[in-house]
Amino acid sequence: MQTKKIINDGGRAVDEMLEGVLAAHPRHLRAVAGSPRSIVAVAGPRVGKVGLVIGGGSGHEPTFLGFVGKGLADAAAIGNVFASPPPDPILECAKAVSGGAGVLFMYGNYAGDVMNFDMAAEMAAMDDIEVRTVLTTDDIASAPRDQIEKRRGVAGNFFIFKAAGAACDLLYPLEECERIARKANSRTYTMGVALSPCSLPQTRKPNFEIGADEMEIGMGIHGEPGISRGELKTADQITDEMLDRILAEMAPARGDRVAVLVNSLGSTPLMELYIMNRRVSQRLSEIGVEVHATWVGNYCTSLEMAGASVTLMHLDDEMTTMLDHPCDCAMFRAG
Amino acid sequence: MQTKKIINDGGRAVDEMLEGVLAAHPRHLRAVAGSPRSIVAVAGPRVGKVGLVIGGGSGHEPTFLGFVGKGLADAAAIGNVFASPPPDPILECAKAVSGGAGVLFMYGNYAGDVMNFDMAAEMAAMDDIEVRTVLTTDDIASAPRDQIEKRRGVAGNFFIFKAAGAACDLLYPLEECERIARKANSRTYTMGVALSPCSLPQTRKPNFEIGADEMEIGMGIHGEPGISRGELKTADQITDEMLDRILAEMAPARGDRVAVLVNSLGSTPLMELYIMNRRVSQRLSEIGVEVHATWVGNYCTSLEMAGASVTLMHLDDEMTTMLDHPCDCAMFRAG
Amino acid sequence: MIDSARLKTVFRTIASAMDTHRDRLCALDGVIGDADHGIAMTLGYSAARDAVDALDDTCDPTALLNTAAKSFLNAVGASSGPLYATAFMRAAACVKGKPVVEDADFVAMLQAMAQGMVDRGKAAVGEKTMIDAWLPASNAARTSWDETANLCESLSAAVRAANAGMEATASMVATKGRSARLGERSLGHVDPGAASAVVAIEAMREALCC
Amino acid sequence: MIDSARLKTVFRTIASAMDTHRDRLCALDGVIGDADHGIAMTLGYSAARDAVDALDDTCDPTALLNTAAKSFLNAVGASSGPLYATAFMRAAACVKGKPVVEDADFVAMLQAMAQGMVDRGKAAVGEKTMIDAWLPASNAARTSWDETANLCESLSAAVRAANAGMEATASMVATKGRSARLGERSLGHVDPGAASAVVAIEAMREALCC
Ligand SMILES: Nc1ncnc2c1ncn2[C@@H]1O[C@H](COP(=O)(O)OP(=O)(O)O)[C@@H](O)[C@H]1O
Ligand SMILES: Nc1ncnc2c1ncn2[C@@H]1O[C@H](COP(=O)(O)OP(=O)(O)O)[C@@H](O)[C@H]1O
Ligand SMILES: [Mg+2]
Ligand SMILES: [Mg+2]
Ligand SMILES: [Mg+2]
Ligand SMILES: [Mg+2]
Repeated sequence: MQTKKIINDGGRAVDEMLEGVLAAHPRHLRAVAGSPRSIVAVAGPRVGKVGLVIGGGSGHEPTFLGFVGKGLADAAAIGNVFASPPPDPILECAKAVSGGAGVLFMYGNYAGDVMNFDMAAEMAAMDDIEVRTVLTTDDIASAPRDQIEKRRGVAGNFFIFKAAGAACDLLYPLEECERIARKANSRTYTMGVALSPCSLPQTRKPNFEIGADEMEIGMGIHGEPGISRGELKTADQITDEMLDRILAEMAPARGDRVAVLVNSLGSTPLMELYIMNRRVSQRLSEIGVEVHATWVGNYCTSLEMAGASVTLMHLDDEMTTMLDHPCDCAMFRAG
Repeated sequence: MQTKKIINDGGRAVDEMLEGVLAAHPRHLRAVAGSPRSIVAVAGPRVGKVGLVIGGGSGHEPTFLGFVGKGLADAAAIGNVFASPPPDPILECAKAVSGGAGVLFMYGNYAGDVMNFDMAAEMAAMDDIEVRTVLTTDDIASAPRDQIEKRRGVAGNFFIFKAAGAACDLLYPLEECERIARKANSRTYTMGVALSPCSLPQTRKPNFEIGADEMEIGMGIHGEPGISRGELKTADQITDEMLDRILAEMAPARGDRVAVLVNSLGSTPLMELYIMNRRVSQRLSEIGVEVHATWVGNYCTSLEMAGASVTLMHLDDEMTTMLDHPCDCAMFRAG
Repeated sequence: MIDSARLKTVFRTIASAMDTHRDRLCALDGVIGDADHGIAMTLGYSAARDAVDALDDTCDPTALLNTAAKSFLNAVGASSGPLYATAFMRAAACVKGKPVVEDADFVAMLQAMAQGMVDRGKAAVGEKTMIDAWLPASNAARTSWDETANLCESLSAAVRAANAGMEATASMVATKGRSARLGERSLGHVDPGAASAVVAIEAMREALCC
Repeated sequence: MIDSARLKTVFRTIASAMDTHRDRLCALDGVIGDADHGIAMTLGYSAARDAVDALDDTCDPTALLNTAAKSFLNAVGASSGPLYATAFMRAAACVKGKPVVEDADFVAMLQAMAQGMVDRGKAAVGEKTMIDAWLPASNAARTSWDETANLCESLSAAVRAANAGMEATASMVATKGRSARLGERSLGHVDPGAASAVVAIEAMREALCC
């Protein structure tokens, strides 16, 4: 039996989605002529500004394309569902947003993305576009601390892209943008939990099996298995388990400030996310950590997967400025 | 077997959600002292302004409380899941937002809400607060055209509240606010389709049964049965079926303008919504109707139900001004 | 004669009966409504029970019933909240000034309750609501009382009438409440509010006669 | 001797074999990855098939293989895209200037393909990737060719080695690709990329020898 989806043709789902996105957001987004998988901000790129190109597989909406706009990313290269885009649309993004000050590539740390973005970076270099790359690795469940370079990028992308996008918008030079992007990544910590699978539009089969009373801790945003599977716990227990790990790594001091993201993987509703946020806020206030800002909702999804993640960004003055910097994107606004 | 939810205690889910909401949005929302189910905009109410009180059952987030803020609703009274709030929290909202210019009650047309809001209106009158009531009835699937007063209010709430909220924010007198609210309601048309049930936190049982290849057309946002059940169709067929009915009622002329909302009932992801929006935009452009603005996402949900709705608001200059009016709410911004 | 202590027992018995039937009532509501009627009724009656239990036994029936009304309403909202709250307030008004509820008063209270629900919800018999159980039940209690002057006989008559009324809702097309939009599709299904009315009235008889 | 017409047949045969195995490859990827490997491989090979089919039969093998590389990559992205695209480009370079692919060239091409994948993905044998099938397969083809100078013998040897390599991945802990984060939990499961390598190499033999 196939899973239920409101689609036409699984193989055309990504392209039809993009048509629907462009129809909905003509004041924010356009496709590069001849390259429909290269989505550019109408108002983002400008001369002398570092161009920020993000991207990755589809199925994580509003990540990536929803974060394209003035003050955040200048372009997103769009892959098939859960598949890195090939080098061509990435290169077209780079060309479209290059304002002479260099281009920053940012994406989650996955083998496929690394290979495709690296190929695109080499091609861009041949076109005399200087490209720097910053991989996001915020998923603390995906590798131990001493192998941070192996970690995946997940919902924390949102904070990391936001910080880098602000730096680019402030016309910082490429080195500074890169530094801020790396710093943002190093201060961002995510843990997730999955309750039920999603299914790819082409196969319409659940992408993993999970017991009716089980949850998977640390599952990736493509349904990659996590660190352990166990009985479904209460919201407070789940949130505590996430926070225990996040806070152990972040090690905030009393009086430190953080930004909070409680993110749905797809079908977990706001009611559950806010119940989790209640616990996040209780725990942080217990240890004297101040919440500077909180975002709750669907920010980085896995199609219709059930589950949620908690991300904390450890702020300092610079990161606070970057997060507070205004942006106006198709699917997100700040400031 | 219980459905999977990230909650603590089903009976406390709404109150815990509200704690999490207030923790996340301290700059936008506060609860009335002593009345935790009465949520008020920090910046909305002011002297001489008609106070807009919306409300209804929980489980539809971001409707209702997410639309509380400067420029939209001044307060929301929060009921149990899928249950109207009782008169007390509604009355407390009315008192908190009354600035001497009267109070407008707006909510979906459900027997329970009508009884509770009417009782609250009577109590407010005893406190010398003039209350007017406008029910939303945008769900064209819920009763035939000649019984419009029987129709339910669903996702179109978003447009209708937005228009009324703008009128209130512009300091229009109560009669004008009421007129604009009624006009907005009369120009807003919604059709929905459900693919799978949700479950109440207290019972954690699916609230209806539906075949693995079926969809229900016209289902309400509380899982109330719709007008017919049939085989799951393609995105284009589903969208066409909705639009055929909506356009037949709205009867737009060539050159008319509309606002579009493609709304997820909960677990239907953005990819599917945008595929639907592609078809909406194609159909409208075929008949020469201009899309003034489009919103796509989770605006009026039924917990984790799968399904979607399409809403069109038939614009004129006045309605356009009201929709474009800026607002700054906990879970929504415009302008 | 029913004093406030016995009235508390009535609420306790109804609350526990609703608990027992919660999931069945939700399931009935799932078919033609929004699947929460069992929750509303258990919430409402347990709130009422807790609120009246907290009162002193010397408190008069009017105060007790008004307390029940207020606590039921505030716990529930929904449709059942205003309907039952209005019913309890009318029952309270009906025994105003009396230190205890006489058996005859209890029968009058039942009628006042049903009338309160009609006034609040504007439903008539035949619209597939709790009215289809409550109105015939309270009328049957009255008829039986006029013949027998026996409360338990009257309550038994009420239970029979409520059951018959509830069963009759299965062949009605809903025209009030959430299921009114279903039209013909509501046929064949019992109304959840009528079903919970039977539970409530049966529990009254149990509390007062068993 | 393999001219461009026969090379097209090779792509056609692989594409149809991938179609047959699509759901199995997705299921394998679902266990230790993201459940899309069958999709990537069918997309990639059908795009390559369509692109080379659209070329004239007089087009030289290098141009044909470069076309396959580009179309595979652009249809797929993911991990498989760059890996197979690099493999095809190396195969193309390997026969540069030749009007047709001699049997000996085909064996050399297999080795160039495997080396291209290693260069692109930086994986060594034992890291639970498609390399564990491709590298032993291409080496086995070389050894067999040196002994027999028979392409079909060589391809059979490649198929056997690919199968053995694929099976060996079940007892490896992944250290490259998406499943690398699984650690011990990847044990006991065959790598989907190694499984699709077997499908591809078997289809080559079928196209050229059956
Ligand atoms: N106007 C009305 N008059 C009398 N009873 C009504 C009316 N509307 C609804 N009801 C009753 O309320 C019941 C549903 O109650 P409940 O599920 O608690 O409320 P809601 O419909 O708000 O979810 C229906 O089964 C019906 O018996
Ligand atoms: N660095 C690498 N070198 C060689 N093969 C790799 C590498 N990374 C991944 N693979 C192969 O790719 C396969 C997965 O491909 P695919 O599912 O198409 O891509 P993705 O992981 O992007 O979803 C793995 O099973 C593995 O064989
Ligand atoms: Mg993939
Ligand atoms: Mg309800
Ligand atoms: Mg109900
Ligand atoms: Mg994969």
